[in-house]
Amino acid sequence: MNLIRPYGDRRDDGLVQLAFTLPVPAGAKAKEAASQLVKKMGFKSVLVASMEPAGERFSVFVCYGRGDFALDFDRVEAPEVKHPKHGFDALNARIAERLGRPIVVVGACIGSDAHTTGIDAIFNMKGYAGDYGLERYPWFRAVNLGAQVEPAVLVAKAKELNADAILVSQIVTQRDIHKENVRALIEILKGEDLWGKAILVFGGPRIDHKQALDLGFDAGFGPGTRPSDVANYVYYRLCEKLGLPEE
Amino acid sequence: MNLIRPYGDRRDDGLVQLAFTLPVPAGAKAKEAASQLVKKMGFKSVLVASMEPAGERFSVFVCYGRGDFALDFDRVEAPEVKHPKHGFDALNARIAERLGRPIVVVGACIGSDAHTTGIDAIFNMKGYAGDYGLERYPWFRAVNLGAQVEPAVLVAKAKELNADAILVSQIVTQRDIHKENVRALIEILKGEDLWGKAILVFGGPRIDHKQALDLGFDAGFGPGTRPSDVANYVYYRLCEKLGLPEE
Amino acid sequence: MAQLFVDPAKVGRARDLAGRIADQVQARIDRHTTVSIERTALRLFGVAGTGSTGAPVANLVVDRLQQANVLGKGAVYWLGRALKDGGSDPVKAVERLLGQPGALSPLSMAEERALRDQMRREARAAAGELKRRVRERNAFKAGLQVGAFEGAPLRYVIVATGNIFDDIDQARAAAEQGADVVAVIRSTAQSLLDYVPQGATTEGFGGTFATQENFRLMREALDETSRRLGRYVHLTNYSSGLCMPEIAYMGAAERLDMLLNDAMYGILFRDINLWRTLCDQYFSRRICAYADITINTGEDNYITTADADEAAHTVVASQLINEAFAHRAGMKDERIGFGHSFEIDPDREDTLLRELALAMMVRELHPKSPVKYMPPTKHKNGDIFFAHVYDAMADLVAITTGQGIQLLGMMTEALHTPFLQDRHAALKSASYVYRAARHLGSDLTFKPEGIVARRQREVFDRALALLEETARDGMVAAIGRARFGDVARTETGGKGLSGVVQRADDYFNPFLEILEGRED
Amino acid sequence: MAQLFVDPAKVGRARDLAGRIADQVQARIDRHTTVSIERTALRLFGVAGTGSTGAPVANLVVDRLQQANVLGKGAVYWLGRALKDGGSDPVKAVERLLGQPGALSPLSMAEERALRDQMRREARAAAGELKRRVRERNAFKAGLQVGAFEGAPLRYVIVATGNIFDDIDQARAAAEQGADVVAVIRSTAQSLLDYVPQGATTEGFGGTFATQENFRLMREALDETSRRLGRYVHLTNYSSGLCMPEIAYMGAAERLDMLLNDAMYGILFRDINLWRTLCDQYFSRRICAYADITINTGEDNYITTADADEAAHTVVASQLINEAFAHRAGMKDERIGFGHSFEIDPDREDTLLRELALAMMVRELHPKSPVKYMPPTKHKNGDIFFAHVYDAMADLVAITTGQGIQLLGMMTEALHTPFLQDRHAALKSASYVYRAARHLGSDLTFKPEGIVARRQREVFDRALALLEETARDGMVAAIGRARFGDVARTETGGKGLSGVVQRADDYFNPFLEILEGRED
Ligand code: B12
Ligand code: B12
Ligand SMILES: Cc1ncc(COP(=O)(O)O)c(C=O)c1O
Ligand SMILES: Cc1ncc(COP(=O)(O)O)c(C=O)c1O
Repeated sequence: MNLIRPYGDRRDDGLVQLAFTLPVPAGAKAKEAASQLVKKMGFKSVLVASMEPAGERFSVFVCYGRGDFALDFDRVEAPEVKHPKHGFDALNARIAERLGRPIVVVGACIGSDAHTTGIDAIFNMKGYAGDYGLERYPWFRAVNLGAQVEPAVLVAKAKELNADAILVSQIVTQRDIHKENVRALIEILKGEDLWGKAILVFGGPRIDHKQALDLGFDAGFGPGTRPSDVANYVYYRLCEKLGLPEE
Repeated sequence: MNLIRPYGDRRDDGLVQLAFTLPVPAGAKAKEAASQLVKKMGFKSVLVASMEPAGERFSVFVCYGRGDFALDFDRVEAPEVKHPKHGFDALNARIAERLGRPIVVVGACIGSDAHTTGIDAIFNMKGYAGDYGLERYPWFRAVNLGAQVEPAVLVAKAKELNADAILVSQIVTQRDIHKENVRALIEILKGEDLWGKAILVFGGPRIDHKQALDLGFDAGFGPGTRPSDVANYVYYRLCEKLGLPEE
Repeated sequence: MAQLFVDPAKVGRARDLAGRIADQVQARIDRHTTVSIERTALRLFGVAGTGSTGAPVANLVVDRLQQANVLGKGAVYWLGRALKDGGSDPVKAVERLLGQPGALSPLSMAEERALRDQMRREARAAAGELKRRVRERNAFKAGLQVGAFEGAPLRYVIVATGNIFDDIDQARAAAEQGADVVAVIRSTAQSLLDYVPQGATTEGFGGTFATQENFRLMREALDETSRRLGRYVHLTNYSSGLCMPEIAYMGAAERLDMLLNDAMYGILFRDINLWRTLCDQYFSRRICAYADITINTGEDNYITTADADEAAHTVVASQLINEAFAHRAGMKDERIGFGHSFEIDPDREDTLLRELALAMMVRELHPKSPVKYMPPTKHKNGDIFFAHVYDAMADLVAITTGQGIQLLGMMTEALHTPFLQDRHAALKSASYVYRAARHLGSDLTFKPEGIVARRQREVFDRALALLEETARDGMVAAIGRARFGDVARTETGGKGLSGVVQRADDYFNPFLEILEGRED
Repeated sequence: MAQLFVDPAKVGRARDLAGRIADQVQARIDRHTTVSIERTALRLFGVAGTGSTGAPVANLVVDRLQQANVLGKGAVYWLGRALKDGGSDPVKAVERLLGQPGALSPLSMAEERALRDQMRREARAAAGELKRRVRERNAFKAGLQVGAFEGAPLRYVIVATGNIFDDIDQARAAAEQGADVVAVIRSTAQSLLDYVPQGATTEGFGGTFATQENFRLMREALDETSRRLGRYVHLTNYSSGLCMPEIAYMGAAERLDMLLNDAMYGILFRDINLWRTLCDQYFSRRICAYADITINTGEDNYITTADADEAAHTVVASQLINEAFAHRAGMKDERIGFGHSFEIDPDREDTLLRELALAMMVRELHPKSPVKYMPPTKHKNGDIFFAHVYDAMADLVAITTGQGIQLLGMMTEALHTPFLQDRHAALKSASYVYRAARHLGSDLTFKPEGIVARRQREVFDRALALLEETARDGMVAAIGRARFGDVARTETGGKGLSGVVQRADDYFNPFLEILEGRED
């Protein structure tokens, strides 16, 4: 049992900073409303630190409150992608030796999302943060369809290449459009042979492993992912799927 | 009925920004813990926007969450100090005419709190924000005891001068020391004739009217108070206490 | 103010090269039209609304003409011929016309002349009406304060809720807090639609659809707000994409003050066909010139994909090319807002100096133009407190170097389109920094052999080399080699190529004549 | 780097005047001692711990000697006489001594000499031990990195939880995030206690009690952290108040690196008697000089009460006076950290220029000293986002003008003593700004007739006039007229006057002899 609480001034004081906007003009009543709202959120000793008029009909608040929200840290479970990590050459050598064929991956940023930099960071030769992209790996066959790709087009390409893994990027997340997009993808996949066979990988700055699992993917990768993280993951997951014995 | 909710991107979306520290090192588990905590606060669609290691044993989080916290703005009650406001000359003239004697006020910043600027802003000749202080008013007799004044000393002075009003400033509020200080003052006052007679005014940057009322004061004044706000308030409240008919 | 440490002879050379690059391309532009240009011409003639399928009438007409392979003569010509026979529904009229035997054969000389004269008269009337609205806007603006103070960059903020009515609420609030320019960001991927949606819209993603009605509603709200505040609040939107000319026209009609409008952006960042964009940018800029719309170029985007330090010279070179194109479209320097940005990686050293170097150079290379400065975006992450400070440094560079327009950075850039409170913080911070550093730029000088001066010269030399290469091999080749924004494109690739049509010898576009000053 | 636009002759004149002002006062300082000075001398002789009432033994002894009216001879003298007769409890021994008939009459010449020699030997041994610890600290520090990089201000942050163990947690975290100096703020009103509390403490308000044990615990933690990080983390505390000399001594003993120590702060801001503070500052600074402690003066405080623009010259004048006093206490320029601050009202115009003017002037008037720059505090309110940007501007001025130490501003300044996350944001932001503007100061020059230059000259002229007046009428008169910090004080007012004692002709204080270099 390891109870943790927010720590402001002193350990376990439960202090949290909040900021939000209310659609009312600044004034004593607005300030009181802000304070009541923060109390509704379960905070005590609420301080409305600032109330700024944001135009004539809105007010922006900064508040501090003391909340009695505790969590047993020992019982927090955060699924993590876990496997050994090899360098570029070592991984290639391993694939050559244990699989004897290149791993085929197809990737795209789907839907109307036009941000290519994320998926490019994983695929492009030059890579990201000093780490080579998948296209550079001799033992990967990496096909990047770019951005604004319809889910159906991605699936078709994956079928065509008999892909071992499908890599999906989503950057725009306003009103959960990314979830809609990947759900559409999963629906299409379900009707295909690839379903259950291809490894499904989801990535983007507002994605994490847990969320990806919930959405039906095998893994999720968030901000700061390096291509080698993905390369290693796909290799290990593939070995697992193929029932290859642990090394 | 006028339900209001926090407004981030679209009206009533309930979006709130939070920031806090947890006493655990940064990592997937810490991030998950932050997310769970914010959910415990009643938020949905929680985004842990950033997790920064604050040294090796702490992490600082910025989160966004969507809360279904609504408030009927029409039913928010914020007690406000309400009375007409007169200019310097007009107010003096009024006191001369209706009371026929100067109003006596005594003020201090009590306890170990050494911040004088707040109480000085209200009392000093030169005043604050272009507004003259009480010492300048010919029809006020204003005595400022300064800072670090023991509650008993303030009460003694008020008795000596038969003060109409006692003005208390508190700037240091760490662990509610200000509340302890004013409660001590009120306790002492209760045994005195002044109790119920003298107007009790509380001021400071983290004070508001409501809080002052709760603590047993007649009024509370927060950040940005001008001396003339106080002068007018004391005048009107005194008339009320003396049973003078409304003008 | 801003200092330029580059040899003026080199600047002269670079401008010549840029001119040459543009000329090579302009000849081809002048021989083509596009579906969007033709739709725009029709819109001037009042061809508005949508058909039964929801598609805009202008699209229905132009598509029909293209099917019939006669668009090269100009849609207005056919419209004239179709309506001559009576009727007022352009789609039906064109349909009927094309259905007639011999429909495509020319009229008699006299009839041809009469038809064209008639259409020219109508075009003049409509363009005159457009001009009148623009003059009205200019007069309105002349009576109001502009910007925080003389010399302060215009504070430019974005609204992007997807819902025009939320946008209006937020734009008003922003204006009340000091915003000088409101940009309504377009819904994700609108630039790839080959038509302009219709009416007031409430469902965009990452932005709100650019429609004429949305423009009108927002401008109306801002007019009211400007009047109330005594300070003019500008409105801007995006014309890049497959409908550059049409959106420029709608912007002109609804008195927009600015438009994002770049000669290459669509090619590089939206994979729109190269010739399609080049033709469209020309016509759309002619409209901007006519309607006193300030254009904003998009060189800032180059350094959101490429490394900002590495690719700084591409920004400088591209701006000179963009300028050359704008001049060829009749734009005055005063209306060309060159885009650049503070995208430098904050983990590096002396980034403020390197930024000052570039910002001063861009400023001084285009002394009459309202340079538009963009904030850091790429290197931001979810740490909103840090991002806010990072933005403040951009504010400082903007005021110190005298940028004309500053898009204010948002501390939540890496998270979501701006919330009301994000804009509030940005405006408050920028206003403070402008005030605090108001005369900083004129109080200091940089050492001629210092880091700033050397960085400027280094970047300019590389820009010059890029221009030499591009002038030698042509713009198409340079784009093919990913010289700009790290993206390679071909002449025949990209969306919308089929919408590029060779002009017939007797191509008729009275609107273009007016815009090109050829009407008499 | 920093530029000074003031006529050097005026600077020379100002220094002369400051020297004269200090000299007028120093004569009187040299004729007095105080209860705190005497307690300090006793502490060097190992008089530690508390008596049964909880009062420190040093206080009990000194109070008893004062009651007996013999303190003017020096507490160490009486301690020597009391302990000569055997026994080890100083309180009991002094009590017994004073109880003896004829106790106050002098010893024989030989006995006197022997006693003094003996006490001098012990003092030398104890002072030598002190020195050894200081040398050890210096050697430890020499092996580590200091500061972010050569030329970067030391990043100074505050911990103030009231609980030394929370303080240690937070100080460690701060150091791990880049803090170079940790200041443990004292509990509200400790400066008004005429004794130093004892032991590890966990209940302060607005700060943590300064006790020798707290010093030790914190320094131990920071030693460990420094070693781990390979970067030296300095520790500082406050010596101002009624116990200036004692706290300086404890700081020396526990190897503190810096101490807030100002010749006038206690007088002006804590209403401590003028002579009490002047005497105490002298002795405490002698200790700082001996123990290589950098002092920080408190001129920043002047502009938290007075208007920063209006009162800027009082900062400059007071720094010169503080310098003169420090020199008279044997301090080297390298150990005088002059305090000043970025307190200018952000609502005004060109505040960044006005700040640059002052920061450069303070920097250049004391070229060898590690100027300590304080952040905005007074004009902050609860808008933490704005406050964060406001602080970033102070960071920028600090790096650009080469300040030696920078107390980092907290975005929650107007709300509470710093939270862990507040320090995190401040350190991240300052580190970024230092990096971004690392060579900005050396890349630019201000125009000699610009706003910055003119502001400098104007402030200096006013400072000079104030020094002229103060030298003419004396420091006591100037303070009586509220010339510094807007606060008036009299010679006989304030707390602790009764603790000022005239030295007897045969006043004996071997520690002072060592500190003044008179021991042989
Ligand atoms: C650069 C950029 C652009 C460029 C894109 C250029 C390009 N070719 O990609 C331009 C200027 C064109 C652009 C346009 C738009 N953008 Co944009 N853009 C950004 C910006 C500034 C940086 C994104 C970036 O390049 N990051 C660098 C890459 C390397 O990081 P990354 O994407 O996180 O990828 C890493 C990981 O997430 C992971 N990863 C990502 N994908 C994948 C996939 C797999 C399989 C794996 C394993 C890992 C992985 O690995 C990568 C490397 O570590 C962000 C703001 C920000 N600071 O994040 C806004 C941002 C993403 N854009 C945004 C918006 C709204 C738009 C527009 C829709 C605005 C508009 N209406 O015009 C347009 C239209 C684009 C469209 N149709 O989708 C919003 C999205 C808001 C939201 N939450 O929905 C953001 C957050 C800005 C904002 N605050 O409004 N944008
Ligand atoms: C200036 C200042 C000082 C100066 C004080 C000089 C002086 N003579 O007053 C100095 C440097 C000496 C100082 C010292 C300390 N300070 Co101080 N100080 C401040 C600072 C920067 C500004 C306060 C100020 O002058 N405001 C201007 C005045 C005019 O505003 P005001 O007080 O709000 O008053 C207005 C209203 O509130 C109202 N009002 C106030 N009183 C009254 C009374 C009545 C009757 C009425 C009607 C109205 C009214 O009217 C006024 C005019 O509008 C604040 C931070 C901040 N920005 O607020 C910290 C702050 C108040 N200080 C703080 C602390 C902790 C201290 C110390 C205890 C630190 C230490 N351990 O050394 C010391 C010790 C002081 C002590 N023993 O109490 C904390 C308090 C934290 C808390 N919430 O408890 C603050 C918030 C800083 C911080 N974040 O840590 N401080
Ligand atoms: C010149 C230009 N046009 C258009 C856009 C955005 O347009 P779209 O709607 O195509 O994303 C940008 C984006 O920054 C731009 O710089
Ligand atoms: C020189 C100096 N000494 C001491 C202090 C604080 O000491 P105290 O504990 O007296 O509040 C300050 C406060 O800023 C100071 O500047």
